[in-house]
Amino acid sequence: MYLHLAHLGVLLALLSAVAPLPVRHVNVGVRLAFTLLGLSGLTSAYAGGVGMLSGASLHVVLPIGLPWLHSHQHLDPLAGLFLLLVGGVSAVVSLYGPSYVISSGTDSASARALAIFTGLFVAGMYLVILAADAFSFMVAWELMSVASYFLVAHDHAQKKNTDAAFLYLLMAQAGGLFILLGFGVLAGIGDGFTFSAMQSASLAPHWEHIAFGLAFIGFGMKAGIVPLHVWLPQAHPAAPSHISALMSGVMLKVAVYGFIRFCYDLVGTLHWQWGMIVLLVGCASALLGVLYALMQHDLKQLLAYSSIENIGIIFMGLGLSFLFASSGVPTLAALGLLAALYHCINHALFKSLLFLGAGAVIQQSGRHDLNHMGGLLRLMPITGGCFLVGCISISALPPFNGFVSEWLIFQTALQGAELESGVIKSLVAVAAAALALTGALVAACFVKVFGIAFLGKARTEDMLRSHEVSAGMKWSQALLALGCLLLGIFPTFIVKSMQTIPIALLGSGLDSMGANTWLRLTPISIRASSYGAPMVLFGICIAWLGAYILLHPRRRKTKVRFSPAWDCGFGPLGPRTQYTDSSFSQPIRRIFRPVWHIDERVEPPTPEARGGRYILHIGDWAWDKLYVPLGRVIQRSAKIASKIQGGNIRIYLAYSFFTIIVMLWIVT
Amino acid sequence: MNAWILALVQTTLLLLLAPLLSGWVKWVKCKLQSRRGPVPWQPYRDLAKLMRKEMVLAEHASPIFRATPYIVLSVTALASSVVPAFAIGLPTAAIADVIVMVGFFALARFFLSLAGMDIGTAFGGMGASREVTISSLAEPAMLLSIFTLSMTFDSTNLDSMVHFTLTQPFHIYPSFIFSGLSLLLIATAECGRIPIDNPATHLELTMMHEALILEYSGRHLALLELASMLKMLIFGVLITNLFVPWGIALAPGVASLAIGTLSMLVKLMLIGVVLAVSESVLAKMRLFRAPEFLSLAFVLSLLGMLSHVILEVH
Amino acid sequence: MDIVVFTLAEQLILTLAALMLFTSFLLLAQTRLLTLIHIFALQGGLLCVTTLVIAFTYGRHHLLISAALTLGLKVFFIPILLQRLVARLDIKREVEVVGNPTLIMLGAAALVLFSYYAVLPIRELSMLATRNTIAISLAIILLGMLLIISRRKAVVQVVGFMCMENGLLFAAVAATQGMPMVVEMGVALDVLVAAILFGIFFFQIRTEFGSLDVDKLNRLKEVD
Amino acid sequence: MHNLNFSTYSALYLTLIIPLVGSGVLALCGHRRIAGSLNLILCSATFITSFILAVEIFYSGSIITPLNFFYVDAFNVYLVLLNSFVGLTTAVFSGPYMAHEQKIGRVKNAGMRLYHSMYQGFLFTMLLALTTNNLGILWVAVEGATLATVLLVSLYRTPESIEAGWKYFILCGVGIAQAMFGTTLIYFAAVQIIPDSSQALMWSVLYAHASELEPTVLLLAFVFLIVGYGTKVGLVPLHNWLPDAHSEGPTPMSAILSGLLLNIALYAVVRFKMLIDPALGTNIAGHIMMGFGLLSFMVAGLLLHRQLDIKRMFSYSSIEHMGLITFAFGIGGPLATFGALLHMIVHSLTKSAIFVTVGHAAQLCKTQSINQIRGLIKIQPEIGWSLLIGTVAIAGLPPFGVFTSEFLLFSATIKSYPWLVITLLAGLCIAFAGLFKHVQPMVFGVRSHGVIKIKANMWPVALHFCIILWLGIAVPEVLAGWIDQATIMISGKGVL
Repeated sequence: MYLHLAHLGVLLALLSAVAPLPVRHVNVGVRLAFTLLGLSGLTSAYAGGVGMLSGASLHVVLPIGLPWLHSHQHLDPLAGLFLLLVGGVSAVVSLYGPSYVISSGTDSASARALAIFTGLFVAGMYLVILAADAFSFMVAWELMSVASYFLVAHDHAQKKNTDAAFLYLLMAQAGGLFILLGFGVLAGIGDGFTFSAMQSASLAPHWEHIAFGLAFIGFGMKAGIVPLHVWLPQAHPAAPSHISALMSGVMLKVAVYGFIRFCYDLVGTLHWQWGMIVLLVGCASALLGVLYALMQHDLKQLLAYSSIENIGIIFMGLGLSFLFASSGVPTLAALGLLAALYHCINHALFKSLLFLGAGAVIQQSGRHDLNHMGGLLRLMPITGGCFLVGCISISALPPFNGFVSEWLIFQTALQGAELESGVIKSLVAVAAAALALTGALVAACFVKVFGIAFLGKARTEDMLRSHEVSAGMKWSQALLALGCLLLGIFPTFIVKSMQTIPIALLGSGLDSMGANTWLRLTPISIRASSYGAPMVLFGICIAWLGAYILLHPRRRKTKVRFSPAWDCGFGPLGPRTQYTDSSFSQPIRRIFRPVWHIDERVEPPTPEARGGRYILHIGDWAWDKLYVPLGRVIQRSAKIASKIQGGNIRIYLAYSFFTIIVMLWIVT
Repeated sequence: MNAWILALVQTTLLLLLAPLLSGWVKWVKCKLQSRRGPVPWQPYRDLAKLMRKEMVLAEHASPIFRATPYIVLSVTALASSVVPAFAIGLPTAAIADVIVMVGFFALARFFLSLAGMDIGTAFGGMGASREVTISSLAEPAMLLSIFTLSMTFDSTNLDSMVHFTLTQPFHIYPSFIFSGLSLLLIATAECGRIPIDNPATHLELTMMHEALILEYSGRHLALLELASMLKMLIFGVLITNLFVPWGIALAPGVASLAIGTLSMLVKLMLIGVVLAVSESVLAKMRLFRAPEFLSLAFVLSLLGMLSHVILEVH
Repeated sequence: MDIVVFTLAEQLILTLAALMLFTSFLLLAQTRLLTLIHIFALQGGLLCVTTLVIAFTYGRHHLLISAALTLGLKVFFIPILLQRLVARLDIKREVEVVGNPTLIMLGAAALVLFSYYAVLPIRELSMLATRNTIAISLAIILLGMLLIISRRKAVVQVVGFMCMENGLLFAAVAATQGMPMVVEMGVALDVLVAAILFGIFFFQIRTEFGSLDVDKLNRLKEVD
Repeated sequence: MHNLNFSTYSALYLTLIIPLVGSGVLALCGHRRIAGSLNLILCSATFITSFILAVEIFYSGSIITPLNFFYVDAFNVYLVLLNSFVGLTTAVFSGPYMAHEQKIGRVKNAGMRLYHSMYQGFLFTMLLALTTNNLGILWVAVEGATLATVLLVSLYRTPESIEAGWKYFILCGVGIAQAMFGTTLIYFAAVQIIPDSSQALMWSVLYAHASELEPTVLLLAFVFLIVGYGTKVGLVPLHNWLPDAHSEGPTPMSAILSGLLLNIALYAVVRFKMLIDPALGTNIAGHIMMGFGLLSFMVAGLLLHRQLDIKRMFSYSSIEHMGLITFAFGIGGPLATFGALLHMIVHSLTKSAIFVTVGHAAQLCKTQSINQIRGLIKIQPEIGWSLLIGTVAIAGLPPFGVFTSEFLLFSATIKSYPWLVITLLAGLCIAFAGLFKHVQPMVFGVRSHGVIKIKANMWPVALHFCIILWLGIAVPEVLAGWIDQATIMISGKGVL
């Protein structure tokens, strides 16, 4: 029943793409499109939630698609969870969208195009999750890519955006072809393109490794793991903010969904080598993602790099789950999978919250660069508050949701002792240490972002004219912030309701979950480890209240005096004496120097810049060492190939002449 | 129900004991340097004085600046309720395991750094930047040492860790020695003691923790001072009870509690002496030599883990 | 190997084939345009005679029509058209220096050998005495291509193209006693239209490029 | 010529006679204003008759006229329908386009007359090539198509167009001559076993006796045929004339050249492959085609990167797609053949739509060079968006039909030659990068100043895109059944 509900959601999303066309007045059209999008989000979220909780797997065959391969659709717990995630976030974004699009003053034609492609983009994501055969999966996958390409190239006035869009679509296409090959390998042997045929096909081990390799590159390119991540930090900032919230928060998760579906469901047997590769690549993505995020001064680019980091964490959880599954400990494999899925939900929530907040800030102040921001908390209190909640959650600090998923991944890693080979055990331990380093660096990064953007004095006048955003934007951020808090406080409820997924995929859930009350999350056993999330919040409130009441008598007696901040007697401190973005990250830049491609120089003083200029550019090694040479190779081979078109007719005739001679010689 | 009361008593007792420990360390350090240092209970007087003094705030301090002292103290108090100081088996122990404790300290540090940057002066920014850098270098080493311990204890809950060493026969584990040393180095870094940061000085270029609470005054400063003292106490208790838990009360009887308290006081005094000696021997390092100090801690914990995997697992 | 005794007709066909091959060689060596056109006309004539001989010996009466067509087109119409064009564009005097004559001759000989080698498997099949003529016709086609490739003048390229058509017709006639009538007519029609188009192109190239040198036609290229 | 019983095969004969007569009529009144609409009427008439013919074939299977002069079966009837449909939509675009060219003086009256008569003549030769049963006539028709378009390529009398015309004429002439020699060899082999020499070149007769023909002669013949007709298909290294011819002629001509003529030449090659496969037993012919196909696919993909002229770029994209289709026919399995046939349809539809849009864009910005065309979406949104959607479609991105056929081709290649898939993957990515690198700055970006909107009728392009989108999402049952009949004929067994 609710599979049809999910299809209704898809239909509504497609309707929201088509609806604004006939409407003459732009604002009405945009509002109509976003309300339809919101409705589609709610229906799909509901259908996904019920699908996940029920634990059953529904299947239906639609008459569209190839004549002999009609498009199969399914809804099982895994698909249900991701449908819930996509639907929920798109519903919240549709609350944020209208006021953002209208007040950012886009002209009618591009506003209509924006609404069309947003609808197609969301519909594409739903269809990817619902698809149950290779063909409809690929059609939906690339519909999602193409629609988001148009969104990234939305304001195509600047060349930077169109270049980003081009790189994005090129890598999405390459990734899509890898995935197609992965499905081809599975279908080739199982000679059936439906997922059920692929599941039943038993592949030879080396074919399984090839299929895994192809799928890992394909889905990894779309998820943005390290060597294949270069498109992400350019594409997400180029798109309008509510779209980059959707792309970063949800589209990357659809790629993770595809990877989980491919490895757990379609291939079936998991090898420990896969676990090691995924774990190590996850570690690399997490570490490099956060280190690069620390060095960015463009707010949205920073958030994009931090998406890479979170995807790395998710892949670490999956890697651990692979390791445990291959060494025959399904309960711990289930724990790893649950930790990764939990982090998917958390990242979807706090990353879209941060992007929406960034969108509000950029729209009001018109500035992308952190060095131009400052003191926004006073001018935009609610956005600031929600942004703070987002920063705390992403830095994995206790009362909020980021901490729970990171804690679960630590618990999975700590159970590494169950693995038999010592080498893997020590590597898992080092990976856990890397995760801790990443967590701390993320906290550093988001202290920097919040401290420079929202606290301190305003660094440019544009900040002073920004004021609080409209109701719709405020409510959507508040909803997401509340979601982050609730997911942080009631982890037991969430983990218990997600149990159906590992049961469906791995055959076993967490056995110790049912024992204790909702007060404590004890994934392995009561004795092993426990995290009483609600009691933590309750304890902090009690202690805060106690301290407050204890000091109350003092408060009445001594009044509070305001005076300028301590300036060592040099005189009034202007906003320029504050720590800027690059100075905040300077210690870490010095310590981890080889990670980046730094060119830092000071230009001698010139008439207009009397004090000289300090120029810092942070390059990405992957881009310089991998992609630029690749581009050069193609250009050179194109130059060689173009020699064939020399222009002289006699040479052309000579080609034809020698072809016939060679062919004759071959044949006889 | 009386277990909850016992937990509350333990927390308040630790709150009261914290200033005494830092006073004791300062007193021992002065004795070593043959100076007539202040009496050990001098911090109590300072806190009382601060409580009474008038509070001065910066002009455009945001609500975060005013809320941070309360948040930092409440989080540290919650952490202290979780640590098994005098007895194990308290209900509060189930709230958090070691990783959540690390999370509490990270939350406190997060807000403190934000408060530092809120004023918009260079000191706050510098303090925040250095604090966050040092802590991010310390965290992997701390976690790896906890990882090594949990491989043997097969749990990360402090109660079950302590219970394990008490019930098992005495056994010298090389991995414990390495991770113990590593935890000591990390504790000095986290609490901002001498080799990394000098708590006594307000010299602009060297202070880290002090730079963050530079703008605080009156009761806010009192709260923050109490919180940092409590944090040092928690680290002291954590290290002693993890490696030398004998004497801690297993069952909540009056006699065992008394022995537990007494043994806790003795152990704290001893670790105070160790800290004082190390502070007077070592000098404060330049900021960019701190990474070497912390990578030493990381190497120690790594050795601990490897020795556990290679030597101790059959 | 014993000399195979041929009937008179077969002897005639074989000698005509040899002569046609010789004319192709002459074309390759010739530098002056007018004589080139005359040799081409000679080759057309030889082809027409061969068709007539085959028509009479094997009683293929529809071949008579194609012989007439060849005579009309290849011997009279096209050579005269080319001569008038050469005269009007007054390029009579131009002498085109052929690349390296000895190299081209050696290449031509090698080509003949190669085409004989390529067509070898077919020889056993056909019982007809004239089965070797396929090798000769393939050689004439390849020599025609070699002529187009090695010379720079547009007129010479046209002659090379027409020489290839001669090779085709010779193959059709000698190897299989002529193709069905409709096909012959079609081929002849195409050759006629091609000749007319050549004339039109000559004027266009002349007016635009100033000379009929084919190497000047190299604006459309990617090598920049 | 006893009774050809005109009534039963009226659809077939009408389809051929209308364009023939049309070309004659238009030769007289081509320069007048009504020529464009007359051309349109003739094309729609041809389309109607070919539609009737298609329906006939669909129900009654293949038909052979008495004296088996014409032979129409499932394989060539859908190409006939495609031919006349694309001819119709291009005629809709050609009328106003050529009127505009005449108004700005690029083409004089004589040129207009030549253009319109040759337009119909070209359609006639292509339809003749498709429907004829006699392989000789097939050669004559393809040669006729070349001759018809040579003068059109050099219509504008610019040095480049004359050079393009000359190269097109010489290269295709030489190539076609080799094809003639191949046909002669086929005829030589056929005469050995088929007593009645007038039937020896009839394809249906040859197909019946295919297994008895002499393999060595056939293989030699196939070599000449693949090189001959390969020149017309534009397979690398014989492709040099294609980019020049397609970019210099008037745009409706390049649309038809790129869309249809390449298909016809490939249709001829496949006809001969159907004769040779049973005789040879092994798949040598397939391997040769796969070799040529892959070479053209890779080289054309690389050449896309260095283009400066928009029409040249899309002609290289035609070479690339033709290489892909040849590769698919080379593999020969049912899945690959079905994919190849579907790809022929979708490629013709997309490419002709793109060329129509490019024609409008070139008229709008008065230049064909990629660097001077900027901000099309801002200037005239319908041209800008259709060019972008066209490029997305031709690049093989899913919602459109090209992806469906590439998906089939991929799955077929994985089954038979798995390691070849890597080259396909690399080729697709390189071609994709090349195409988008040029089109994207043209479509996006700030509008170049001083460009005024032109009256552009984009309905044919929209119609083409709807069909491709429909084929991309759900291949209709009727068409699938149709192509499956053709697949059974070509590769032995069907897919459904």
